[in-house]
Amino acid sequence: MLDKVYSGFGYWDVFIWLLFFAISAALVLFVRSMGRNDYKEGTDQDEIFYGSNPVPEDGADMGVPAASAYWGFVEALKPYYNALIDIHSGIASDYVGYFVLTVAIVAVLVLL
Amino acid sequence: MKKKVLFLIAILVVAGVFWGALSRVHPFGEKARAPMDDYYLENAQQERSVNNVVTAIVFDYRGFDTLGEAAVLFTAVCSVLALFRKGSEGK
Amino acid sequence: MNWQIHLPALVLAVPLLGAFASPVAGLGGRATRNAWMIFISVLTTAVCIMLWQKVIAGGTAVYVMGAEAWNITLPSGLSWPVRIILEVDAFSAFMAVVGSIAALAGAFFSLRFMDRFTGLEKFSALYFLLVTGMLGMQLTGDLFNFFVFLEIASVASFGLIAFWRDRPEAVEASFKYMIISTISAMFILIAVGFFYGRYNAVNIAAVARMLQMGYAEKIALVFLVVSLAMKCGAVPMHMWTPDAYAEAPAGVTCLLVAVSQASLYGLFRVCFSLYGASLGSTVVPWTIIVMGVLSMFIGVTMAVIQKEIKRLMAYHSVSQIGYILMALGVGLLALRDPQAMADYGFTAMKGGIFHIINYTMYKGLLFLTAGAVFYSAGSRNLNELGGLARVMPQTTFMFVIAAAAIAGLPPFNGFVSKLLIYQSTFAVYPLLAVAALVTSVLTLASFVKVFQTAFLGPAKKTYENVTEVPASMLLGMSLLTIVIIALTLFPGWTLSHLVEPAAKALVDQAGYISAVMGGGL
Amino acid sequence: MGMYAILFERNLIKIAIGITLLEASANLFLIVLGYRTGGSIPVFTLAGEVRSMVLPTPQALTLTAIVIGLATSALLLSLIMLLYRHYGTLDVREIRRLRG
Amino acid sequence: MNPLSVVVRTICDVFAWFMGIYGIYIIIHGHLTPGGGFQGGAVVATMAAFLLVSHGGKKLLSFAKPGFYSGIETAGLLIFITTGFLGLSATFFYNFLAGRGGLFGAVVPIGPNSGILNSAGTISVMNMAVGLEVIGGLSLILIYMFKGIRLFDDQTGGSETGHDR
Repeated sequence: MLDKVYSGFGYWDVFIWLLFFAISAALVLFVRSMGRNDYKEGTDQDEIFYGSNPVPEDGADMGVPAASAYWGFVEALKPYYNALIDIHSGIASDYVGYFVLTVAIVAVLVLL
Repeated sequence: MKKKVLFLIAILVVAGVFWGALSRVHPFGEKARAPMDDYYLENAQQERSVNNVVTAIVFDYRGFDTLGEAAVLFTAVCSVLALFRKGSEGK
Repeated sequence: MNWQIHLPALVLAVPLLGAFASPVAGLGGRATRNAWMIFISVLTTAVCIMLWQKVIAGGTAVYVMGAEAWNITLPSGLSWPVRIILEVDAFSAFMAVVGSIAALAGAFFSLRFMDRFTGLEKFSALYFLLVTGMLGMQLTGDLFNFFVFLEIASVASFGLIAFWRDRPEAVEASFKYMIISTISAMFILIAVGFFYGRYNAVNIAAVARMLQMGYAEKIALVFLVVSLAMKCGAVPMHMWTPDAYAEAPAGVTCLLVAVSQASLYGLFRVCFSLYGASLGSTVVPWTIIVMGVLSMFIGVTMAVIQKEIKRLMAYHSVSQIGYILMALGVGLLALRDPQAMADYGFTAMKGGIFHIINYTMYKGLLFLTAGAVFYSAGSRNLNELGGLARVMPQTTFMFVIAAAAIAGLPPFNGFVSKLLIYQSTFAVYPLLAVAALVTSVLTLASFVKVFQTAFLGPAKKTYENVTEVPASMLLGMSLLTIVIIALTLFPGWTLSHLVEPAAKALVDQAGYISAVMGGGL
Repeated sequence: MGMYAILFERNLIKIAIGITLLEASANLFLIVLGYRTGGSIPVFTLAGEVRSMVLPTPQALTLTAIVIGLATSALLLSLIMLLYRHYGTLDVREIRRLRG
Repeated sequence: MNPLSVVVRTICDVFAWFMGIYGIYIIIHGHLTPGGGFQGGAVVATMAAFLLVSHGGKKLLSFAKPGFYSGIETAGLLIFITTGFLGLSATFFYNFLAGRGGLFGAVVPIGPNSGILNSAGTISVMNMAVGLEVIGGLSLILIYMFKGIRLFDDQTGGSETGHDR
């Protein structure tokens, strides 16, 4: 093929992938077209299901704010993140300090 | 405070390492061989008809560095001008 | 063609002329200035591409500044160069093409983006100086000249980051970057001084030929490696990156990404061409690999919790730099062993170098879309943004492409280079590949977050009047999008024509030396 | 070296002084590399009849480095002025609006 | 900043011209004696600093606008890079004037000598160009920093009095 990328273990070909993607998309569309045909608009079939709560009128506050995304992930790794945020202190001389520290460590490693 | 001590140690290590390297470059005042500089000293007058060898190097042999240097100065001037420009804008 | 021998010099002289003449062009009013900016950017890109063609066709190009002829690298009868020599091998030319494309896109984008500022002739002058500094770092074959261009690039970027000087954060970011990069530049200068003192030469090839590993050389190596790693934002010294990238105007950030690639270029030029096989132990490759892994992981985990769109992307660029560092570190590890080189080293190099072009393109595009969002919606805070896909369809489309590419979703170019990196690093040490995979997943996660909060969701009342950005900004973004799609569709061509020559040139230390020293090795 | 000042001083002006110290030391280092005992200046107009001259290249390099250092310090000082205007303080530990 | 006392002003007036001339001498003789464009330019720019300190900004700015300095600077840079471009017949930055006779083309004898002003080719041209650039650039930096201080006074409300700077 024209655009094979050999990686030492196998190869990657974007056109084969696109072909595969097209076939699977066609399959998905086919399956979708076989869905129920007793769906009607305007009945209670197209009501929004909102966890059996009343659906808010204004859509604006429905979005999840970015600060809440991945809350569990961040909560689970709390100690790690505390340490990281400690490092990013925002003090310019600390940044210089880390630089010099790295120079020192690498120098010692290389000289040993 | 622990951080400060760590940084102090790092500075001392870097300084020590630097001193060690400096003492190994070559003995002070004695140049074992300096082919490039001797070339400049011997040929600058003849090739470029300049008496000041330093100027010959700055503006001819390493003229491109000087262009870069002028560009750095120009950059600094531009930046200072941009920083102290009149008016306030942006929201 | 006769004039083609001057191409290496022209690549640098054209943007420099553009910078020096832009106060003059600024006198002619807004239209003249914009036309000048576009003209010079297009010309620079064209010259870079021509240079690349010439290098691919005719091998490493050498250009001696100020000699009687372009190819007198050594004055008659001598065995050391006395002048500044530009040395352009395939890797340099590749980097120059990548950088100039990013610069062109940034220039298009900046035309309208910077409208709300005054003092724009200074902006364009600084912009071109930044381009010059970047290209100069990539083309030069001289250590001190490298330092000079590094300083041009840094000083121009300080000015550009602080360009929005009425915003305290911008000045602060610029100040922090300035302190740390001035210090690292001093370290580089001291390292150059060591080379001069030991070998009385500052030409990379000349030093490389005479190099014998000693105490001073080791120290110089450490200074160079750590300083340049700082400049491209590897982890223990990456703290300036989010500040600077987030506060610079978007078009400039696009270029800053390319400039950090130039530091990366310097790092690998030092490791591969200057030291090469005489690197000795495996400490330095492993240092680079460890830095890369740390950058990948810490960068991406910090990105997940960011609330500001550009800071998030800036942390991602830290993690992407980590990929490149890791891949090329693996290549460096395999440098002395031909068998390892053939097994996995060269694949890693290819992946790393392919990742450089991918990274520059999609990261530039991401920053430009972030700038477009900011331009239209007036906010960068992800907690406030929402529903922008309804009003900015083109921007959203490009954002999706870039985000999919950076996360390494299969059809896109990011996947190809990451695939090469995973497989080659797996051969060295499986844990590296695992770390890379986890990073990739987290990258996807954080971009899903951006996409979902900023672009999807119901339309917010605050953003009802938001419109699509002007055409010139779209042009800049679509330029990068087209490059990404082309890289996606033709990875084989890219690898064989762009990447492999670059990787070969990087490995081929003897060729680099003999291009200047006349094969006297 | 001026590193100490940069790391342990809190005043921005003192940090700037530290950076200039560092630059000066780097320049001095370059000049020292080129010294030859008993050498005269590498300028033929003033040199007299001495044939041994100190090496000219470090002087040229230092000249370049000095100008670069000058440009950097000018920019650094103007940034400090702007910072003082915005934050009303010169303490590094209080200029930390960007973090995390 | 307020003007200083009459004594200082008069002395600065006199010495500023000497400094200017000395700086220009350094620039022109850059290829013969130690010094050159950068050093000479810095000396001439000190003249601007002198006038700035002694007379206060208003007088200096009425005497020479920032646009004037900016023009000098840009002219210097353009001369510099054009000289580089003219050498393209051989290479970028080729010294095409040296040793050819004509402008700056005199050939100097080898060995220590007293020097000929009309020598060194493009080196002299570049010296002058860089001199111009440095004069303009440094004066601009000084003037704008000075303006920045004033900007700053307007905001904090206090005005500087006396001799401190």
